Order: sequence, then C-alpha cells, then structure tokens
Amino acid sequence: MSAATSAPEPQRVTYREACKLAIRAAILADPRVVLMGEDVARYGGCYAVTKGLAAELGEDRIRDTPLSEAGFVGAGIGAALAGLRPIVEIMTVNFSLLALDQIVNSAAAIPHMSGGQFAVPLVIRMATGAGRQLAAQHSHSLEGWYAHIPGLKILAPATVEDARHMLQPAIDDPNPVLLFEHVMLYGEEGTLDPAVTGVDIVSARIRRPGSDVTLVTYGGSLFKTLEAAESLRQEGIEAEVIDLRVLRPLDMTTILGSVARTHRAVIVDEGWRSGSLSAEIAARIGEASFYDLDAPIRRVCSREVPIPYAAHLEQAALPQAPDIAATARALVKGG
Amino acid sequence: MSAATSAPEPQRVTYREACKLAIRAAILADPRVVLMGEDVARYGGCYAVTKGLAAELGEDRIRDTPLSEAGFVGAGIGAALAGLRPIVEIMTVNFSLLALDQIVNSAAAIPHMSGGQFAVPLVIRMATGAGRQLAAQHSHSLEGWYAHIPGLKILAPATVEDARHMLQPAIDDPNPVLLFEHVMLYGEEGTLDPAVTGVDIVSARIRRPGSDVTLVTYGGSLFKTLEAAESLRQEGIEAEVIDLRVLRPLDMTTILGSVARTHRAVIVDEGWRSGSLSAEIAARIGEASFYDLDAPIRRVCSREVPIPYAAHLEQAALPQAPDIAATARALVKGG
Amino acid sequence: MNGKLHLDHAHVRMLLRAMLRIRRFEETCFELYQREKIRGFMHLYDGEEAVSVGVIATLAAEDAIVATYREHGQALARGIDMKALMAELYGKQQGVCRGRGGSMHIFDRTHRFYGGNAIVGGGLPLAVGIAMADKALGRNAVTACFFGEGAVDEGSFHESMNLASLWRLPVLFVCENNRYAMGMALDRAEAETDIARKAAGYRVGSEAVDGMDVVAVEIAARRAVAAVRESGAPRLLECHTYRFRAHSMFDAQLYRSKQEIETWREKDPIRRLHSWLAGNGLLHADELARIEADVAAEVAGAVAFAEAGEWEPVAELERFTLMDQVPQ
Amino acid sequence: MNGKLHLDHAHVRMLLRAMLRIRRFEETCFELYQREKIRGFMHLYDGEEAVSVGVIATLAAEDAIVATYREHGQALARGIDMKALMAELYGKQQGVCRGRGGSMHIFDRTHRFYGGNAIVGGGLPLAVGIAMADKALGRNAVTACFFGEGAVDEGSFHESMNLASLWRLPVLFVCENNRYAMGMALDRAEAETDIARKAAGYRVGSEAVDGMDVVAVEIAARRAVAAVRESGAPRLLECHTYRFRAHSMFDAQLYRSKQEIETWREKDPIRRLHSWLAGNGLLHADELARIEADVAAEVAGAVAFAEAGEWEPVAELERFTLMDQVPQ
Ligand SMILES: Cc1ncc(C[n+]2csc(CCOP(=O)(O)OP(=O)(O)O)c2C)c(N)n1
Ligand SMILES: Cc1ncc(C[n+]2csc(CCOP(=O)(O)OP(=O)(O)O)c2C)c(N)n1
Ligand SMILES: [Mg+2]
Ligand SMILES: [Mg+2]
Repeated sequence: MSAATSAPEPQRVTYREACKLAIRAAILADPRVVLMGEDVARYGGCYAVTKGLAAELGEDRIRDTPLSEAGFVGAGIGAALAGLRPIVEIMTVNFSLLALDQIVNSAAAIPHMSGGQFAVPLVIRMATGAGRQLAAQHSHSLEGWYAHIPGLKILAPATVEDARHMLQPAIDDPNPVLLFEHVMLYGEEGTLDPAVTGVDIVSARIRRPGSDVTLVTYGGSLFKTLEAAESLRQEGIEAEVIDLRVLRPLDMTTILGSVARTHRAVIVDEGWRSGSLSAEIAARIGEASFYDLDAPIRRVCSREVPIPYAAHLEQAALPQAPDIAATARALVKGG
Repeated sequence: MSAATSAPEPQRVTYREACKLAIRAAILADPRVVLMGEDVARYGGCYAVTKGLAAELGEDRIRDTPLSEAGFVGAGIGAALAGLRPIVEIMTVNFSLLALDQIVNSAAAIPHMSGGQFAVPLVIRMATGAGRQLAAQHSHSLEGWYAHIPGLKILAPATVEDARHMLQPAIDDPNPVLLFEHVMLYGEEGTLDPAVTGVDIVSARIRRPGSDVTLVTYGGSLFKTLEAAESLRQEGIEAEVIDLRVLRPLDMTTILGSVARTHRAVIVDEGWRSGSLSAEIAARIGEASFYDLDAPIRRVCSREVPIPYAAHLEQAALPQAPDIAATARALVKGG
Repeated sequence: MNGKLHLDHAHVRMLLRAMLRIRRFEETCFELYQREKIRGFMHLYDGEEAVSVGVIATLAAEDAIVATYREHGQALARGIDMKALMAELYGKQQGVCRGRGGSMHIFDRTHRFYGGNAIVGGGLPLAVGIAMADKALGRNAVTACFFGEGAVDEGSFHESMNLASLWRLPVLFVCENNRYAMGMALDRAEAETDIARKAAGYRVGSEAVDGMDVVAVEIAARRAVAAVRESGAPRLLECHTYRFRAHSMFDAQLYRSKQEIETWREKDPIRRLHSWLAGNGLLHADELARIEADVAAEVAGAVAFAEAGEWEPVAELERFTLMDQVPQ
Repeated sequence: MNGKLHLDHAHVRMLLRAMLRIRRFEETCFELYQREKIRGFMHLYDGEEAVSVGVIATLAAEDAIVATYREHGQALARGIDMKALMAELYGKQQGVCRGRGGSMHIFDRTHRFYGGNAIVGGGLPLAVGIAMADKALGRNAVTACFFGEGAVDEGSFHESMNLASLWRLPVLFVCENNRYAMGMALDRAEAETDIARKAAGYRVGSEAVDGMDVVAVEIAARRAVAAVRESGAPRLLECHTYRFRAHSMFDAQLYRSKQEIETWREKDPIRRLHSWLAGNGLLHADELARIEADVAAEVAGAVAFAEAGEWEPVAELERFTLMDQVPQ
C-alpha cells in the first residue's frame, strides 16, 4: 500500500460491482464466510455479480451448487448452526419458494425452538423484482411477503452504498438475514464515498427531505419515487422520500416522525397490493399517527396479476413514477 | 328413502364430521372428484376427517400419497389441468411450504401465463392454527399470508355450516382454492340446518349485529371474538362481529358497510401481526372509510414468535377473548 | 444411422424438415433478439432438435406434452402454429398465450401442450398429474415430459419418478442431457452421472440414446411410448445431446471450451441426417433446397404475422388471473 | 447375536442399560401423557431402541447428531440429561429448550444435538451443512443423521444424498425403517422399497442391518462411521426395525394387524439382548434387577425434577426469536 498522502477518491461503481466488492471483502475478512449457490463460480453468477471471484478466492469459498434449492439452503442453515458464516445465493426470489420450508420451518424457528441454544447466522441473497420481461416465474417481489416471518431480518439495499455495505453487518448478525437485490438496479451507477466504511441494518433513511407528503418506499422503487418527488417539486409540492432499507424489523420511528411533519403518506411497493408490506406500514401509521393524518394513506403497488411477459403489460403492472406523483398530488391537493 | 312426510331435523355435528360430509358428498356427486393426501385413506386422516371414507369410496377416490408434498400437490395441479377436480389435503399448513413453488409458480400462474387456455380447478385443504401445543413446526396460521397471491382464492370456514358447504363451490370454482381448517375447530359442535343446501364463497357474514364497534375476524378466532362480544354486551357495548369466510378476494362491502355504522374497527387475526391479513384490512378501511372512523383501527394478532410448546406460552402468543374485549373497550371508551 | 425404423421417404423428409423448421425459426429468433423484437430470457435449442423431433414423431394427438423454458423445439415439433409462436415471442395479442407467456411459457390447449415451465423440475409433478387424470378418465394417452439433466438434481425429479412408478402412470420422462445446466457440468452437479441408471431407484425402466441421431431417438422413443402405452407404467429416455449456443442470451460461456463446442458441432443432427440421406441417394439436392425454401417462407410469414400483430389492451392486464370457467 | 464385536461385559451392560433407560423413560412418558402432564404430539420409540443405542455408541463427543420428532431415544443415548429432557416434555423452564420445543424439538448444544425436527426429511439438508462446516473448519467429526423410511419419499432425501456424496461430506445417514410412515406402509409409498439400494443412485455406500439386534447395529455402525471418518464420504445405514406402539398418541392403528405387531414384539431388542446375555451366563439376575432399579430411580428423579420446575415467565415469550449473539 502506498503512503496515503491524498484522501481516497469517490468511486463510480454499478450496483452489481458494489455487490461484488461486498462479497469479496467479506470472504477475505473471515475464513468462515463462504458463498454458495447455482452458477456463482464458473458461470460468474446469473446476473454476473460474482464474475471472476471463484478464480481469485477458490471454488471452496465461491461454491457452485447443483439445482437443489431446498438442499443447499438447508445446508447453509446447517453450516451456520455449526460455525460457518455462509452466504447463500438464490438466483431469483421465485425459486426461493422451493426452499421456503427450510427458511421458515428451520432457519427462522430453530433459535427459538432450541431455547436460544443455537443461532443461525446465515445470509441469503436473491434477485427480486420485475422490469426485464422475464414473466410470471422470474419477476415477483416477495421481499415484503418474507417480512411477515418472525425470526428473519429482511434487507433491501437500493443504493450502491447499501449494496456495498449492508452485506457485512448482515453476516455479522446472529440471525438469518435475507437480502434482496432488485434486478433493475444491477446496472445502475452510483458513487461510493470512501469515507463511508459501513452502514447499519437497523434504520430507514430519508433520501430526500420534504414537508408536504411522505413517500415511503424501498429497493427497486426508490428511484421511481425520487423521480416522482422531483416532478412534484416542479409543481410546488415537497415530498419527503423514505428508503426503508430494512423491511423487517421496520424502523417506524423514522416513518412516524416524517408523517408527524407532513401529515400525509403514500407507500410505494412493488409487491402485489393485497397483503403487501405497504399494508403493514399503512396499518401502523394509522394505529400510531391517526390524529396526525390529514388524509387517508395511499398505496401505489403492483397490480394483482402474475407479471406478464409483454413489455407494455409488464410496465402497466408495476408502480411508475407518474402514478406515484399523481397519487401524492391528489392527496396533497385534495387534503 | 322414506316418504318425506315431516321436514328433516336439524342435525348436530362436529366441524370434523361436517368436513367429512362435504368430502363424501362431493365425491359421490362427480366422478372427476378425488381426494389425495398423506394418510387420508388407511389411517383415516391425521385429524380423523376422512375416517372410513376409503372403505366406502375406494382407494382410487380417497388416495394415500407418499410423503412428497411438492410432488402430489404438483400432481393435483396437473390432474386439474387435464380434467379432474382434485381435492388435495396437506396435513398442516407448515408442510405446505414444501409445495409452495407448485402453488405459486404453477397453480396460481398457469391460467394467466397461458393466456386463459388452461384453468386449475383444484382445491387444497389444510389444517391451520395453534392451540394444541404442537410447537413451531405445526402451529402457524399462514392463510392470511397465502391471501397475498393473485390467482388463488382463500377460504376459512369457521362454522359447521361453512365446513359442510364451502367445499362444493370451491370444487366448482375454476380457480385453485385453498381451504383452511383451524385445528381447534374440528371438535366443535354445531347445528346443520337441512334447509341450507349451499353457501357462497364470495361474501363475509355478520355473525352478530352491533352498533358500537366492528370486530372483523375469521376461522379459529371467530368464537373467541363472539365470546368477547358477549362480554362487551354485559358492559353495554354492542359489537358487530364479521366472519370473513373468504380471505381472498375480500368482501370489503360488508366490512365497510359495518364500519360506516360503527365508526370503529378491531381486526382479530391469528396470523403474526406484521404483514398479516389484518394489516390489509386495516389499510383498506383506512383508504376507503377514513372520514367514517372515529378512532384508530386496532388489531389483535398473534405475537411475533414461532409458536412455543408450553401451554402458557402458546396461549400467551395467541389472540384471546379478553384481549379482544379489552381492545374493543378501550376503543369505544377512548373514542 | 440405425435402420431398424421403416424409413419411408416421406417420413425421413418430415424429420429433416421438422428439425430445419426449428433451426431456421430459432436463427431468426436470435436476430430478432438482437433487434430487440424479442426480450426476456430466451433459450435456444440449437443442436438439440433431434430430441424433440424424434420423440414427438411417436406421439398421437391425444398424448400430452410438458416442456421446459427451452421449448421452441417441442412446440414446433408438436405442430403449434409457427405464427402464433412468433407472435408470442413478440408479446403480441395474437401470440399463443396472448403475449403473457413469452419464450419460456408456451402453452397450447389444442395440442395438449402444458407449458413452457421456467422452474427447473417444475413440470415433472404436473406430468404425473396429467397422466393420472388421463388414466382416471379412461384416455389411452401418454404424457411426454421433457426436462434437462439439471432437473435431475431437484427433489421434484425424485418425487415425480416415484409417484409415476408407484401409481403406474403413463409418463414418458425424456431427459435432454445436454451436459450443462447453465454453467454447471453434469459431473459437477451429480455424484452419479448415469441418469438412465438412476431410474432404477424408482423401478422405472430406462434407456439412453444418442440424441444427435434423430432416427435413433425416434426408434427408442417409439419403443418406450409403446411400452408405456401397453404397460401403463412410466419409462425414462435419456437423450445425450448438446446445445451449440449459449444457455440463454446472457451467457459468456466461461465454463466450456470453444474446442468442445466444435467437436459437438461435428455431430449436428441436421447435417448428420442430411448427409446420410444424400449419401444414400435418398434426398436430392433440389429437395433440400425446396424444404429450405418452404421453411424460410414459413419463418418469414411468422415474422410478418408477429409484426402485424396487436398489443393486448392494457385494460385486459388482469384478465385470466382468475378464470370465469374451465375452458373445454 | 453377531459376536464380531468385542463384547466386554461392561459394554454389553451399557447397551442393555441404555435401551432400558429409553424404554422405561417412555413408559413413564406414556403415563404422563394420559395424565396430561405432557401434551402436543409425542412419538414413542418403543421397539426401536437398538437403533439409536447401537449407532450412537459408536460416536465420539465431537460428532454431531440430527434427529426427528421421534428422538427421545437419540437424546437419551447421546447422554442428554434425562431431567432436562423430562422438564422439556413438561414445558418447563428447566427443560433443555426452556419449554419452547417439547417432545418433537429436543436440542442440546453441549452434545452437538441439532434437533428434533418435525418436518419429515427436514433434517437431512441440515446434516449436510453441519458436515460441510465441520470439514471446512477442520474438525474430524461425523454427523449422524437419523430419519424414518418415510423421509425417503421426500425430495430433501434426494438432494441431500447427492450433495453429501458430491461434496464428499462426512455424514452417516441412518434410516430407521420401521415399515410405516404413520399409516403408510413402505410398499405403498415407494416403488423401490430397498432403501439401501437407492443409495446407489448417489454413489453412496450402504448396508442394511437388523435393527432389532443392538450388537449387529453397533457393529455395522462402527464400520460405517469408521469408513465415513476415513474417506470423508457419506454412507447410509438402513436399520430394519418396528415401532410397537401407535405412531403418536392419536392413532387408531387401522393400517396394521395386532398379529403383525405381536410377531414383531417377539423380536424386542431388549428382551433379545437380555435373554442372550442370560443364556450365555453374561448377566446375573440381580444385575438386571440393579439396572432396572437404577433406571427406575433415574426416571423418578426426572419426573420429580420436571414437577418441581418452573414456568418460563410469559414476559420471556418472544425471547430467542431474534438472537443477540451466536452462542459459543
Ligand atoms: C428452480 C430453478 N432454479 C434455478 C433456475 C435457473 N436456471 C434456469 S435454466 C437452468 C439450468 C437448467 O439446466 P438443465 O435442466 O440441464 O436444462 P438446459 O438449460 O440445459 O436445457 C437454471 C439453473 C430455474 N429456472 N429454476
Ligand atoms: C413434511 C411433513 N409431512 C408430513 C408430516 C406428518 N407426519 C409426521 S410423522 C409422519 C410419518 C413419518 O414416517 P417415517 O419417516 O417413516 O418416520 P417414523 O414416524 O416411522 O419414525 C408424517 C406423515 C410431517 N411432519 N412433515
Ligand atoms: Mg442441461
Ligand atoms: Mg417409519
């Protein structure tokens, strides 16, 4: 290493590169960390996140698995029980349903069932979300659904900073942590500030302050929501945008604090509307801030349909910046 | 059959017997109907629902399956695609997680993915809920969670009448229908009115009218909620009790109509609070009836913990009549 | 070439033509993908045509098919209209699934074609159920269930083989063993790589065949289908094959060598059948040219049809999520 | 009795005693269940004691165990404190899982006892992972994974056998083949009923043994564990056994005859070992009486301990849902 005469430069990276930096750093930092999943090694990852890592770190640390989601997720749980700190990759959230028994009935339950004798320090990463015309078996957003399960922590990094830094605290956490990467984010560029060497996996973040309405969102919808906030600004509406980052447990302090200032909330969630995380957030705001609210809480969610292939149908099924802006506008103007 | 000189008598039956009557009648009525699942034939069903049916109807119609939840649920889907009207039994909702891929990625998606060429007229029955000290891998209430999935219909019969009559319309429905039977109900007795020969699978029912507060519930919590309403009556509070019956799609007309009269709502749901069906209902009431509400919506749900074995811990984890009454009372008194 | 099959002229030309239709169709798909007319994940069958053509040649109209996301070959071999198939890849309303399925989810009720399934191994239990229904309803049908060797790793393979065998259901399991599951070579995924042999663990009779030889595939499949139809019990047919192109349109193919691909290209099932026919004087040069011209015209017609197709109105987005009735 | 094992007096008495501890413990559990001291689902091991005792006798302290919901036998054979076990069945704070697990979920960190799993087949992938960790961390440990023959039907069996074999992981798969999965007889659930033979589909070496003969089980297990430890590769041991009682406390046993049960009772592993020992003058009558008295006292002590135990305060209900740290 050369003498640090000048401060390190901010680095432009894609979200994909940020994920990879995070995995590489975690594996180099601790011999107990391994990454396993389908095609993570020789193929380089189905979304190219791990390209080159196996060659550098070895195929014991970046391990290709057979097509056995229940088997290798279960094996990850067993390995975590017995002293490793595994990162298991599932290619796409739809496939995680094959491993759901292991996630819910074992990973989430064993610490409690065993009376605290065992912890499951496991991270499961998976791609989520729509937008690439992959149709109904590759496009769902089930992260909010997973947030129903006690015993799990659920993360949804939206920025390159979070993609780069949320993995390590997830690994350090003694609990099973599910980390969702939205497929439309992998190609997004952002700046890594070298002064930031870590982030928490506890709090939501206000990505844009505003006083007229609170827009709560996460993951792949963050940039659409910021875009909507930008267009609202041109109409004189200042929207505050909250990026949840952590879907379970929810940081209600940040949300309620914002609603106490704005008195109006819109929740944007790529999950199907009924029973989505947006419902839980709406319910909690209603419970805690009923007398703060000047207007009903609104939700902008996915349409309740298996995501179709055709681009125009797919896009119509998803929350879009104009819908978000229109919903917020109606709330502010009507309220 | 003897000459019908007198009207048939009302019949006292258990919920278990009502389920069995329903299965028997459905199988006798249509040669395309088969029941398949683990231990439904020789063993008589793990909750004794199908005892004796195999001997009467044959093991082709009441078919024991190997321990292969993904396999036989998938086979049920295939059979429905190809012309049968299968009823698949999964012993307990926790085990259904092994078949979730087939339920979500195939049954719920194929009609839409195929552009309407194929329907999946399948019924999946399963036991749900806690109260028998079966601990964390046998006691969960995931019916509300399933209600997130487009393409499914979700039923939760609470009364013997619904246990007797909801199955046939579920079989007749062209869509995959999941039917949840709460384990604590099997032994409950009720009366079958012979004049009732069918019920719908569309609407919620007001099980007890009242003017001061609306209590919305379903399944295993119905009787606890009615008990709470009874105790509130003694304090001069008239609670209206709504039994959802159908968890997807929700009958919001009945719920909103009630809230428009009572101006207050409590939702009782044995699911874990965060992301439970109670959240969706609360969110929808807040959206549609914001200006009708005199007080925040309250929820009485399960504590967010894998259900523990010890009786006192298990009971503490579940919604109980006194909690329901206390919540409703505080709402009415405080509002 | 194995000559035990009665190789009448028309039949062999049909096999050649069927393979060529798939090849040329997919070559055009590849170009259309580059031009962004087709999107999403698309998996080409280039090199594997002999498998679906050989197997499906032995099926009757009342038989059923369950396929994977790599199913253009099965769809065309089964007789699904090329125009409706292409329109589906375009996402048009005139597509066989009205644009909702795309390349990975081709369904066709009139051909008993039950998808197009993008969950690896997801189709196997469906095939078991379809065969169960056929048996219960007294149809004398066989269900041909196609899957890659990667699907053998999944629990659904195990459960489905057992169910089909235990219940004596008429399923022909067709393993398209192209040696890779994405980048995962078979011997890196399975402790026992002999898939036909695995079938013994379920008392399912099996046979392995050279999947680059359409005549051999057809002979083996005919035998297997006959056995299934007669006995009512399942069989497994393992077809050794190879995909010449990338797994999907996103694949740098880091996991195999150019050399290996070249070696397999030598076995190209189309070239092989063609040179055998030509060598034996069974096909004249102008016949091939005529077939090629026919196929080219059909493909061009399919593209034109797809181009002219309309977009499903967005108002129809939620249609078919819940069905009003069971289509008959 | 197979005499190849060096049957020193103390060892054989240990085997007898270990089996008796399980039998007497569970007889008391049965009574306590009638008296509603124990609730929930409880699955007794009556008749199967030779399996866990024989296998676990061959394990070292650093080895690991994964069991099923029918795991009182494994727990006691492994040396888990009988008092803490009984307190768990009572649901008391002094229970090994502080009353949260109950009969189906016995865990003990100090004995590397990883549950107690009530999802049939659910433990197999965990065993693969535990062995993976042991191998990666350089521990020379074997993981013994117990499961019923019913679990063989599940996809997790297939995936786990393959993973363990492919990655050469030190797992001893122990199939407790008691012929029924609840009411489902093996030959009604599996097309191929020879489980040891199924292991060939994964290139896993296997052996079947008379599970009613504790000495035979121990000999076979010792050989298997040694092979696993040496080669690092998995093995499967199928133990033919029988449960004398109902599946759980809710079972009318409509699926088998009294006659069949009686025939198997003749093979009672405890009676068998005892009469062999007595017949060969290796055990005096008063020795047996002493063992019985010891065991009775231990069981009585466990009951007293459980009775005296306290209820976990309800305020602690949610504790351990999320952990603060990884227990070391
Ligand atoms: C359950 C599941 N896991 C992972 C994937 C991602 N995936 C798509 S195709 C594929 C490889 C399948 O290989 P194989 O079965 O051999 O078929 P092939 O593509 O070679 O025809 C994988 C891993 C998937 N679609 N479904
Ligand atoms: C995934 C799953 N399906 C069904 C059950 C219900 N069940 C509990 S034990 C059992 C039988 C298991 O038989 P086997 O594996 O042979 O073990 P045994 O009880 O005979 O020891 C069944 C069906 C379950 N616990 N888990
Ligand atoms: Mg392949
Ligand atoms: Mg058994």
